[in-house]
Amino acid sequence: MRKSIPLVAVVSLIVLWSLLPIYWSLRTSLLPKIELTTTPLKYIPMPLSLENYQNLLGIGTRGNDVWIPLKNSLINSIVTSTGTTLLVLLLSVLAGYAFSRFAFKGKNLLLGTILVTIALPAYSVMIPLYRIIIRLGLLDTWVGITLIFTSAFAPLGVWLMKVAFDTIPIELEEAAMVDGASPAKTLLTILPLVVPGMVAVATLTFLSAWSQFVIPLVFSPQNASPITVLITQFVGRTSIDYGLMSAAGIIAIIPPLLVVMFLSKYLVDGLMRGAIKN
Amino acid sequence: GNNDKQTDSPEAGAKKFSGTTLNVLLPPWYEFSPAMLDDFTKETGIKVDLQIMDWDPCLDKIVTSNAAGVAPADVTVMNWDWVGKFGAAGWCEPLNNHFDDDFFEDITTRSLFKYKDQYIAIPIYNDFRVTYINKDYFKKAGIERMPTTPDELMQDAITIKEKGVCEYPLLVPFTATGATTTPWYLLTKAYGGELLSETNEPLFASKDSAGYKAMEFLIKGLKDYQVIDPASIGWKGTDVVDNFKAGQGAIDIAGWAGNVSLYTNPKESKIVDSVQVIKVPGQNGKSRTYGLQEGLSVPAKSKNKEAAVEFIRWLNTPENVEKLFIDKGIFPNHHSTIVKLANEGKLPGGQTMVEVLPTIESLFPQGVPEWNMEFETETFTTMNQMAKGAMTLDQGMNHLADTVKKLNQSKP
Amino acid sequence: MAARLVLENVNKYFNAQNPAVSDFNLEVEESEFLVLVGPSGCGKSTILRMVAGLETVSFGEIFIDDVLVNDVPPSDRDIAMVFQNYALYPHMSVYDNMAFGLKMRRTPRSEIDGRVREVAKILNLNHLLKRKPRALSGGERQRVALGRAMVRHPRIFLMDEPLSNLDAQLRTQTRAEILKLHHKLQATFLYVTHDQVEAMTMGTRIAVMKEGKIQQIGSPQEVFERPANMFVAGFIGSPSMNFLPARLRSSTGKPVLSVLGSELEILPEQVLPLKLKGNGEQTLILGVRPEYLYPVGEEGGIKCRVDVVEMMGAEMYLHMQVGKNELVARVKTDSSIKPGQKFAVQMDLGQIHLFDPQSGQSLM
Amino acid sequence: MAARLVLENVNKYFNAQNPAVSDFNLEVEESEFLVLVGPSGCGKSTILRMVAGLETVSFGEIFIDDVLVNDVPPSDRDIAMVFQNYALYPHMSVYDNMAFGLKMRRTPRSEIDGRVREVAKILNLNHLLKRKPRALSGGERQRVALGRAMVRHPRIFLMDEPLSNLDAQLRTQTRAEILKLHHKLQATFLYVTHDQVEAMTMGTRIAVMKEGKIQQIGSPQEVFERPANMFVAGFIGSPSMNFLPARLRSSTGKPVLSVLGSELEILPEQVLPLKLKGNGEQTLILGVRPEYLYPVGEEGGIKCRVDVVEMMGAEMYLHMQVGKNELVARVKTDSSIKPGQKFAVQMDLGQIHLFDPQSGQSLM
Amino acid sequence: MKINRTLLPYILIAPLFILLVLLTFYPLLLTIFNSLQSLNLGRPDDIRFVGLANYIELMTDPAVLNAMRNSVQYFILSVSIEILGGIVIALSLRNKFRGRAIILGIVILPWALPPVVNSIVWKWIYDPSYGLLNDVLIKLGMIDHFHVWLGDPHFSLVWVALVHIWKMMPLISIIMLAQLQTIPAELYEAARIDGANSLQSFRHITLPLLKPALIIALTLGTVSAFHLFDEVYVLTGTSLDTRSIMVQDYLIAFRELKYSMGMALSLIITIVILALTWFYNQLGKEARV
Ligand SMILES: Nc1ncnc2c1ncn2[C@@H]1O[C@H](COP(=O)(O)OP(=O)(O)OP(=O)(O)O)[C@@H](O)[C@H]1O
Ligand SMILES: Nc1ncnc2c1ncn2[C@@H]1O[C@H](COP(=O)(O)OP(=O)(O)OP(=O)(O)O)[C@@H](O)[C@H]1O
Ligand SMILES: [Mg+2]
Ligand SMILES: [Mg+2]
Repeated sequence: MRKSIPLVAVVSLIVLWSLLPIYWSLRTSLLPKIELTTTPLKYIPMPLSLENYQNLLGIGTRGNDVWIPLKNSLINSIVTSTGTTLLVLLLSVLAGYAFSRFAFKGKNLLLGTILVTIALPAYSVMIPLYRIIIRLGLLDTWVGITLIFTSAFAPLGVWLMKVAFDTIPIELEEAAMVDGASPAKTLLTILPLVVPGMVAVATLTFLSAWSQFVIPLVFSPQNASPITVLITQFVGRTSIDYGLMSAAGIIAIIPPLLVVMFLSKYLVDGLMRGAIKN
Repeated sequence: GNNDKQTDSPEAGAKKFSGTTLNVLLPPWYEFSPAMLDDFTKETGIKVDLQIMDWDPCLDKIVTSNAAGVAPADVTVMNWDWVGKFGAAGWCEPLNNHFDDDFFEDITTRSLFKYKDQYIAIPIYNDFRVTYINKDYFKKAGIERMPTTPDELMQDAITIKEKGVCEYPLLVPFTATGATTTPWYLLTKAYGGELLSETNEPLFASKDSAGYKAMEFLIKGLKDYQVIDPASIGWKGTDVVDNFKAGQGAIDIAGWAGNVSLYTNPKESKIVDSVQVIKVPGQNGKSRTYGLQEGLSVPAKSKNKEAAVEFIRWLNTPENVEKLFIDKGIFPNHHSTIVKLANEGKLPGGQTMVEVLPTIESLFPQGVPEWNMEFETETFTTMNQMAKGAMTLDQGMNHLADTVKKLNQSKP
Repeated sequence: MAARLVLENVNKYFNAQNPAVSDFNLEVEESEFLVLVGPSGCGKSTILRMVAGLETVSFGEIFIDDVLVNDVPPSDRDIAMVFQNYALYPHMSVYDNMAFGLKMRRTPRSEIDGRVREVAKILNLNHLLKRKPRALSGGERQRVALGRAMVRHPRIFLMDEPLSNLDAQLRTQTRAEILKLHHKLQATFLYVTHDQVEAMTMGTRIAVMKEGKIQQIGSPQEVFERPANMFVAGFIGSPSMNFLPARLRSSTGKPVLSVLGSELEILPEQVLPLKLKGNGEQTLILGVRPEYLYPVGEEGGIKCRVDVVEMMGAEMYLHMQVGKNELVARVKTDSSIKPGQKFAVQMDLGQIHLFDPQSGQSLM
Repeated sequence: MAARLVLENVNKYFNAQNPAVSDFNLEVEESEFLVLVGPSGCGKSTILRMVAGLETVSFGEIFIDDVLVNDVPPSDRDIAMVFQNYALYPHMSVYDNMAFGLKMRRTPRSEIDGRVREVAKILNLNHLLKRKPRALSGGERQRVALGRAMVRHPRIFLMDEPLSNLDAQLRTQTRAEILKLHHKLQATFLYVTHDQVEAMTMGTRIAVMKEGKIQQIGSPQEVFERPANMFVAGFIGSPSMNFLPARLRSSTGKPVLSVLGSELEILPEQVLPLKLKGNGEQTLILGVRPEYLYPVGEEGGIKCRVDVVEMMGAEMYLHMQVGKNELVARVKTDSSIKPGQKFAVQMDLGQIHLFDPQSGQSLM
Repeated sequence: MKINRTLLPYILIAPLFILLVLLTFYPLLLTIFNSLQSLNLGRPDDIRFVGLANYIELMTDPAVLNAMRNSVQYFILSVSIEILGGIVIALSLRNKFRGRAIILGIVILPWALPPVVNSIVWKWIYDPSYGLLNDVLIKLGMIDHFHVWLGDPHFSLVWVALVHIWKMMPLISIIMLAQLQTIPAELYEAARIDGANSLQSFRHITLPLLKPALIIALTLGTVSAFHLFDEVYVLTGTSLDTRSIMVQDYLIAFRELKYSMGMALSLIITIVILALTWFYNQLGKEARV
């Protein structure tokens, strides 16, 4: 209990650090445009203006102009991010397990090759990749963008899963094998133990996919274009609609926030350890 | 579902293009209303798929696609300063064959998109610069007469500052982004000179050149007279607009012509009643300005060139040109339309705009150098350095001159 | 249902220098209950793990029912195993831990439930079925580990010290249950223990190991009564057998052992199997278990001084000093015996062992 | 250096219904070696963990040297502990595992080295010092866990079944080393074991627990000879004490026990302490240890039939049937006794126990 | 035990590997090949094989060297702060307390913010006239006049780095947190008995067992620092003081259209990152768990 005072302080600091910029953005989205450039600064959005949100949600002066593309791009973002997350989870659990638990020829080379791709800048493969995606007929499709994201994020996932499997005592798998579990069943049996690792992979992947900009910009410019790309379109030639962009940004972080809050329960409920008492 | 609608259409063209979908890639300020596009579909049977992207991404997309040998869209935006590069790369369909001479005749700014005798784009946005002033501040500082030369303008700014009317009267951006170059380019013209010679040699190196004086104007304004906000080091073009409309400055020296409507919109602006548009003050009172035209081009790899041409043609009908101006503030290129609008008093800024229009020049009368994009990047980066004090005026100008020389060497 | 298990020349090297198991030969007959004993680190668990297929065999061959299984994965060997460190699934309840092996084998649900509950009852786990292993005491965990094996009906059971964390009562009870299971299923058991009682009462045969090698295999009574060498003699039985230097003379026809100054006449039959070098004197090691030493008052035996008295309840261990040698005797509790006391000790001459002082091999 | 440890009314609730420990009172004197025994799951580890400060005390108070330590963190209690599940640091070598506690206390390097090597030698770990725990056998791990405590010189040692995975020889040897350590440091020991021998030989006192409560505390011999109730009587001693229904009559002045049809005359002194209800007949439970049952040929005692014979080497356990009751006798090995045989059994009347059939409390 | 069933591991890796071959390795090979040519997107017909000429030219280009220097500064700044902050965050969130899931969600939020929005958020913080930072610092009396944070030639890089750190820290924290969960509580118990205080437990138990995650976090921090683009480009454009190596690469490949040169530079960046991460792994091997 005595420890909780510094802990509360640190946690508050962390929350402040994470939240303050976002709060500021929320403030920006809730102020009438003209109030953004008045001094003294308004720390609280008064007068409150819901105009940006009304416009975004199709109940404002701009009708459905913004709402329809917003809705579509949100759907695109959700579909591609979720798809990527599931695919990355699948691939990285399988490969991570293989790299952690099996001895096989070329293992280090294979692992090295896969991990090296983490260091590649997106630009370095963009143009050849563009040709490939077009040849596959996947340009501007959910499948195309999901596959590209997957190829970009799975290597990190593999690494995280390998490390997660490495920390599980081998005895548990041994027990499963002796009990007659097939390799697939064995993997399934210990899977609950790597849930924190999987949640980390899922969170990382979902959020990375969610905030991608350059790749979807080039590879899914329109039909499959995500919210990140849409937001840039609120930039005008002579003025940037900061309020609208901020509001869209706030809306854009709601789905990932929900995902993270849902997943975080599993991230912190480690099964390997009991609670540490103070 | 599409076919049903199109059979309803009485137009002849509907048959030829029926079922065609036209991809159009444009920056946000061209976000045509669905109703307008529906009209086009009704007329021609062509369905328009409009992709809107911010300016930089737009360029990235166009470059990536073209480099990959794929059309980024069937119609794309084209900037005046990409002409050299895109023309050389052969990424654009020459449009001469698709439009007759009469068509070009009416477009005053057509030559900006000419590459080796071929029109590789049709102008759409006739962007040029004017000067906006906040006449209340001028009045408060006791200045009655509007400035007509750059030096007068500077003097007025100093007076306004000294009188305590406004801390930083002169608004210019100094970030390392595109908009930063505009005031220098414009002032170079205003000082009666050019940036580059016929052979693309730098003309701004010597201290008495227009280019040098223009830069001196800006840097001294910032450093010596302190009439420019030091914050402008972080300003982009839009920040200048935002500050001006918030009443945070007295002079928007290189303002978009289209901003009149913005500055006079009470929902956006605090200076509705005090803003005034004037011609860009020029040496000896001779105002000059240059156009930053945007056009529409058809990528060479497009598979729907006919339909694309049809779309461009449709946008250039007099009704639509006028409509684009009224709805979206896209300043027309068509001489006939400008005259018509001026006559009907629909041109904001009224008389001034009409007077300015004939003075619009090309920044590079000799044609846009192929390396213009590099030069522009180097220019705004250097201006940003000078503004921050990381380079002196002379160092900066010499560096820019050297850059041009180097670029000339490397690109035969 | 049972299987014959054969290990032929099995070796296991974890590192190049010291094999954990070397040249290990063992035949476990169908339905046999073979107990593996040996000091800590001698390779017992390693043997079990190799039989289970969890550890590769460095050299040698393992056969189950005459099929070479070196490359058969554990899941296909039809064995159940109790791990020394339990290896419970931390995320599963006790019930699920126990049911797991049956589920893997697609046993019908109702049967799983029946068997798990039955075994849980036997092991006194029924009130814990819903708990996670984390919330169990050490002994409870061990019982779950045991239960996980006991619900299954495999051809071979491998058990690695399955009762080490249980108290005496529970251990006796569970021992009986394991034997019952063995009787019922007639499966083959390979059972590691360090508990004398378990080893003696459960095994049809005992294999005594040392440093990765087998020292002796035989029925419990055989190993106890006729240890092959000093190591086995010392290892089996607690307290350990007493070893004393002795000289054997048989010149007069009657063999006489001289031990610590006493002369003991032994029966000629006892030295009959001895390959005596010549018929002169011979140096030997005499072994006698603490149970077969009796204090006999002041005189008439080996004279000792009581050093330490360990009270064990109904009996006690006397640690006695004879010159530089120590002798331990296990006797009924007699509160009159005190440390420091001196008296003579006799040994049951029918229960002595003679060993070669060099090789340590039994001479009988 | 030693400390007095007092637990006052200590309770531990993991869940609201069943306390793991309840109303636990214990005083461990300075330099005492107190052994805690009890069936699996009775709360022994929980007690140790509360004393160590690893588990919060639900109610009650723990004092070390009269200082209330309920809220003192473990690192400030100056204790060393051997965990039942070892809790070795997987990333440290054996050496580092053992040295860690000393390092944390800023012991000079050379001293650390000396102590670690000394203890490693005692525990036969010296060849393993560079290994990681993962590469150790079960018993080796346990010895490392023990060594980690033994290198330290704290005021209190807590040991939770520290020898359970060792073979008999090593156990005897290590037991002696722990006692030596106790003697040398004069620290206070709280020692959990399920091993009869350890409990009897090591403890200055034994505390017998059941379901979180203390049943009896006393010297080993006391607990063995005068168990407070049937539970203690049955728990201490292996094989377990035999319990038989009996009737006591003392009308004639001479108390007579009738057990299973036999009439046994006992000394009046034995029933003197009994609070006999009236002087009529009384139903009792008679307890007698297997060691005090003797087969006496065909007649002259309780008539039994041998059911099972367990050979233990030098002795054997006879499981016998008397009507519906079972009797176990522990006798010297006699190969003539076979299952199915019938004979009479006598008991040492000086070694019987009488219990109240309702409360189970000893009546003596 | 390592199972040596020959085919299974390959089967497990195959799906991922096929995907990578198609979408990463094959394009990468083309890129490597292109980097040895003189491909200029503006003049697609003029392609020659030039060997390492692009690489050599890049290594001597002052603009590239300047950008590389900036990127190294970003790298040092952000990796050190991210790792430290990540550990602090992970440690403070490892224990149960009420509302932890919500706080975890909040902590991760910055990373969910689309890059464009992120830079807008910070524009309104750094803004010289209407920014939060100036206002707060003035109110706290820590500065006496408004600063142009992003216009300062010496410190603008730090401010940009801060934005990047803000966005990256959640990722690092999550990785650490996931690893922390796998450390058995009993080890801490043993350490406390052994007399270790919190700091010593951290040093001797947490840190060594956190190492795999630490290496991943270091690697990711390094990769993202060298890949830094959006924050720089949106906040300060191409300014020399903050221009990162990726911005330089972008300018070369997509503005000057010197494609081969751009690809060569992106490969150089890759190699630098790989060299650093190789170094981390060597460090990590010293004391493998
Ligand atoms: N974390 C926990 N949560 C719930 N119940 C627990 C927990 N830990 C222990 N218990 C229960 O508390 C009781 C006492 O446990 P403890 O570990 O003290 O037993 P023990 O006497 O050490 O037994 P053993 O000899 O088997 O180790 C047991 O019934 C056990 O199931
Ligand atoms: N993974 C390993 N790497 C290296 N050596 C090992 C490994 N596992 C075990 N050993 C060594 O092999 C020997 C035999 O170990 P094993 O576990 O079979 O012993 P054991 O007979 O089961 O002992 P115990 O009774 O202590 O459990 C020991 O000396 C041990 O240190
Ligand atoms: Mg073992
Ligand atoms: Mg316990």
